[in-house]
Amino acid sequence: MKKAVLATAMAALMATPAAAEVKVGMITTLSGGGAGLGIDVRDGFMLAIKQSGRDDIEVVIEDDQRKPDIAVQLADKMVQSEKVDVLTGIIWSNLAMAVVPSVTAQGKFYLSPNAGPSPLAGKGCHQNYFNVAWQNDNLHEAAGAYANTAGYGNSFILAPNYPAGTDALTGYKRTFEGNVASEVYTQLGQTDYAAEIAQIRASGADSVFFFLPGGMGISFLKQYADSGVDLPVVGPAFSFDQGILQAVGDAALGVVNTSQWNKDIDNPVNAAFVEGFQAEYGRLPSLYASQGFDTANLLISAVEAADVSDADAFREALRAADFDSTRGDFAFGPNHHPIQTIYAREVVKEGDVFTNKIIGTALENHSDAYAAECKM
Amino acid sequence: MSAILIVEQVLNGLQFGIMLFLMAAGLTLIFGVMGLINLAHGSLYMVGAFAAAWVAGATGSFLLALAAALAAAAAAGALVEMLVIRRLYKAAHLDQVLATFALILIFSEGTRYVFGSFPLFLDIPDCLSGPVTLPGGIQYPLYRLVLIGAGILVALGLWWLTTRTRVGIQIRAGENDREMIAALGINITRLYTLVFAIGAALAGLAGALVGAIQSVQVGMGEPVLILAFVVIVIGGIGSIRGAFIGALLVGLTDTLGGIFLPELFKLFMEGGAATQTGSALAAMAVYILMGFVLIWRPSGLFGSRA
Amino acid sequence: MSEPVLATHGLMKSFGALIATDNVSIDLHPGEIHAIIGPNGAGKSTLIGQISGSLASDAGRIELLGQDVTRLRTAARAQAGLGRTFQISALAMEDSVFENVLLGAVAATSGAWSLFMPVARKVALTERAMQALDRVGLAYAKDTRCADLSHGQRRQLEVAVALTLAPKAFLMDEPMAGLGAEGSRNLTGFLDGLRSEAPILLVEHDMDAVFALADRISVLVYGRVIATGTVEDIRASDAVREAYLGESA
Amino acid sequence: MIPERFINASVIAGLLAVPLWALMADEIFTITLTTRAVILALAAVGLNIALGMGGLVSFGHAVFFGIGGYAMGILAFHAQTFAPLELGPLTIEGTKSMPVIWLVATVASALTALVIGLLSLRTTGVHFIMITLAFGQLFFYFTISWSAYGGEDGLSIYVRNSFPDLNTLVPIQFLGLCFAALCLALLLQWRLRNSAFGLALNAARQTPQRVETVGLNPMRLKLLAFVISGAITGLAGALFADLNRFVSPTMFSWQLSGELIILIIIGGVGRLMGPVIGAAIFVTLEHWLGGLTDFWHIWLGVILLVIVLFGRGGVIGLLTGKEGPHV
Repeated sequence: MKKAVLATAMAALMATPAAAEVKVGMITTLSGGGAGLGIDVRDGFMLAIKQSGRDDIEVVIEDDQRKPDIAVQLADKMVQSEKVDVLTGIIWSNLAMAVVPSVTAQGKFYLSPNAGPSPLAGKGCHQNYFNVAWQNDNLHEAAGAYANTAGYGNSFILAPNYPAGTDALTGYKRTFEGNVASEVYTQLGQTDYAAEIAQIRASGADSVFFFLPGGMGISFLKQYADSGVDLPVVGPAFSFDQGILQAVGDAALGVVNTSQWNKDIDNPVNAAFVEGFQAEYGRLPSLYASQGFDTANLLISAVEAADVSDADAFREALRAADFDSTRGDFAFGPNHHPIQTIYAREVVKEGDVFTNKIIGTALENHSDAYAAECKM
Repeated sequence: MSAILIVEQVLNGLQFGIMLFLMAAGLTLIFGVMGLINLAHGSLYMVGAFAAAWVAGATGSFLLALAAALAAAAAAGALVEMLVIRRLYKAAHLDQVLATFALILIFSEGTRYVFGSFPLFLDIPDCLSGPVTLPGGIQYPLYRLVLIGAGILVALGLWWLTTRTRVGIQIRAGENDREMIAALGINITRLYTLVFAIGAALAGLAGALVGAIQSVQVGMGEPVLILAFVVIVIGGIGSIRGAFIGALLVGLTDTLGGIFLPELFKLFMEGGAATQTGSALAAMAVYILMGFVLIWRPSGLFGSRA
Repeated sequence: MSEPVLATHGLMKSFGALIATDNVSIDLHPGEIHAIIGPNGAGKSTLIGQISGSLASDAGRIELLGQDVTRLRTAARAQAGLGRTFQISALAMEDSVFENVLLGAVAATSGAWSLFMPVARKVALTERAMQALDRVGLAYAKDTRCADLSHGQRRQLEVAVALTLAPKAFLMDEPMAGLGAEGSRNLTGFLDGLRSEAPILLVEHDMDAVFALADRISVLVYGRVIATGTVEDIRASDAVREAYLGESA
Repeated sequence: MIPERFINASVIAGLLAVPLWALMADEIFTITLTTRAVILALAAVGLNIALGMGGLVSFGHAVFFGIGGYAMGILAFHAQTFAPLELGPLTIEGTKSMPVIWLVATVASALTALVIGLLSLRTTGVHFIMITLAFGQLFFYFTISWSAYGGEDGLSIYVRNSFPDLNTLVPIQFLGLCFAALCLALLLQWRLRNSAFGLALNAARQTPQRVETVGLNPMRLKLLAFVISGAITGLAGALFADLNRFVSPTMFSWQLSGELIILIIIGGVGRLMGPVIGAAIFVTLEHWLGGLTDFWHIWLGVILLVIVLFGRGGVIGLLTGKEGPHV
């Protein structure tokens, strides 16, 4: 009945399958709007488990439908019934805020493959919480840094009116040294940006920064491209990811976006990941898939180094982050969030497929603004 | 804030309103003639957008895509009417709400099953892309002007259909007296299917037209649906004229509210907080408008019955 | 003559260009049955609506027991002592006969209006309700669902609900409609006795019943009262004859 | 056909038996699921008073659910951050005490219901459905941008609130509390139905003009029903927030209003146990279907359609062979 998947690559070869030593509960979004992200994280994660050939990691996967109350309920189930050791998988910050504090308080480990809300990086940090992707502000800070190097001096910035949107604009302003022409909050789920584009046209800005995840970004880019406004646009990777880029089409070509990963990062792990992912699932991997993949590899490295029943040792093993990431070197900061390089990418067309190409480095070995507030 | 910007924003509001009208017209027609609340109307909008995106992807022709959207939405509408909706005409509003809510679930997840979880691509045809310069030096996207024009054409067509054609006379007769048109020997079952299909086709058309400048994705219909309900409640349920006026009101309120409320709050609040508060209030503006209209006229601006 | 229990003074109501009631002044005295007759479309239903309070009047005044009730809502007029029956039964169809009369008893009895008390256990209320059913001869059907009643039984129930209110004046909208000969005769007998309790303003099509019961008759044509008088006066009136012969031919 | 009384008794027995079994079998999660069903049932019992008894098809009952939730969220948030709530000159200390939170949730929801009811009850039929929906959207968008309490992210309460002499963190004890609340609400509804008020409200749903002509104001009856209804749903919201130790704007979403209606229709409109049966079935379906396929919404949709088209009167109507009240 449950979508339990047993990593069984080796199991078939053994006479008696060893009992799983580590049980992982993955709560992610697999149905409804936004399911694409959850599916990518799951597929990336499971690919790493499969490639490792281990049979001692059991993964229980459940669909949160992007509803916080369902996510909490699933977390209860994972802890109470499935008795998992480690939880992971959540895509959205609001779901993470609902689940993470309570599971870490119950002594479970949580590895975040995507969401990195600021409270969990700062005052609300926890020794059992590890973020493998980024703190939410990171990519926006990188966008601000890129805007500096690109010589922009006056930005029009916009984001939806919700916490992640506020964080995005704050993040951009934190690193951007120029002037902010105007700061606009749009409605969450808004699909028509004609009004905002008209404001951009009238603003006298020399560049546009936007954070509009999912369908909002698609709508914005298509309408922006058609509006005749030709100011350069910068944004975080979320609106330019492999999954949705095809739906934006030509409108995205040439747009610079910031990301800690791209498929052309040159290291053997990444090459193997990109190739393996395409072979396994028949599509190009996304940012989210890479994060799922790295999360699984971090877990595997810890399982190799320590027994999960020894929480302190296991935590140390996680903190060491002794694994090869698709991003190259990987290290955690004091608040268990990555210290990493964030790149500027440009949207290009390879044959019929829209994808990204790295054009430079936006921020080197970047941590986050909240680490100092974290007392572990 | 310059006059040009204001004119441009008014145009934006009109365009949004006219697209809402395409949705609201079908809803109000279906309610007026059959007395049915159709929550699944947003799903037909989605069906139109997906059909258009799929056909445009396969053939590269935007006109074919539009035709496909009309055909697919009308066919889906007719099919749903014959299988499900038909049994609901005499049912209580409560049953209608529930059954059409169920249809939303089936349509949304069914579409996801067929097309996957990622948005589809649909673009503006080349000949309509890019901005044009209007008198007064206003740069405005051509496609949006075309949308306004297309919407007005559809409104005129609907007006012609309901007042000047045989079918229209039957439809209006149906609104007034169901027994009467049955007595006149008109096949009421077929008339109802036809009306439902027309409403669905309008929704599908709106979905395809808007899909070209937005994201074609599962769940795209519900936000529009709720706004379309606001429109017909403001306009008076059953009245096409009311739907038109209501749609423009809602379109303008939503667009202009989003622009001017934050500016307004900046007069007496600090910048960031003002933008946030203003935007929050703008998001609620159309619902507040609806509340006021209903308090003033409980059956809407042009509504005859409660 | 005694003070009228119910009186209207110059009531007017128009719907657009159509004048439904035009300067209607009628009164109802203790102990009498005052019948309103008139051809279809004469404005009888409008008049009932105006008196009961479901329709607002454009002009004119309504008095009940000397109190001006023109601006009161339906519920307030009922509390002031007006007991109305409907032409098309307005009963709670899903409920039993008993529950329908109980509603009247509950509404009429101040003090019984408590939220949480199980109403079926209040003896005073149930007795009052049963008495009303007894009087119209419907006690045998007290547990029948209203929707299962015959047309005649529904008319009886309408009257029973009005009885529970112990009103000061009855306002009855075609109580005989569709009753059949025997039903009509029974109800006629019953109303005959009821007038001593409270006077009845009776709108009725059944001329036999009207002529048998009415102390006075007013004839309404095109919204105007063209004649008021005793049965004999009305029979003899040329105006009435003219209005009716044209209509009933 | 089965008498309704027997069904009611079986439902209560079932609600007691499932967690007892779960306790024996150490299936703690089943207790959590049962708690979820019990709380949803409580919310729907509230709605059932407006919808089943008063005929008020409210498509915005999530408003009260959400207000209950935020009453809990805000009070507990201020208690957990030790920062009192400043309301102009008024300073309110946060609290982690369930009885206080419940009281605030109930009163706040009742007051909101009073205001919404006064405005909405001017309309009937579709307009009523739509204006209640609009109120729901109003609150939804408001909380999304209400950054003081987390906006769209919502508020996490790290430890469940407390109840005198109980350890609410133990799933079975918290379930006991919710179960008691549900039983009280059911008792209240049962008393209401047999009271003078219930009799008049029931008549007002079917024939308002009759109620008027016996001297009662149907609008006032419906308003009172709406307020009681909102208060109960608000209490359920506070419990739901405590179950999840989390509140967010999704508690105000129109889908949630729709789900509450669904619960009632599955079980049987206007029936005492309708919402309870509906919630039990809904939560079971959600879990069982959700486990079978990612596309379980399709099947949920089909099941709902079948219930509407062929199963008038819901499960109770089917079992008793009697149609329930018409709304």
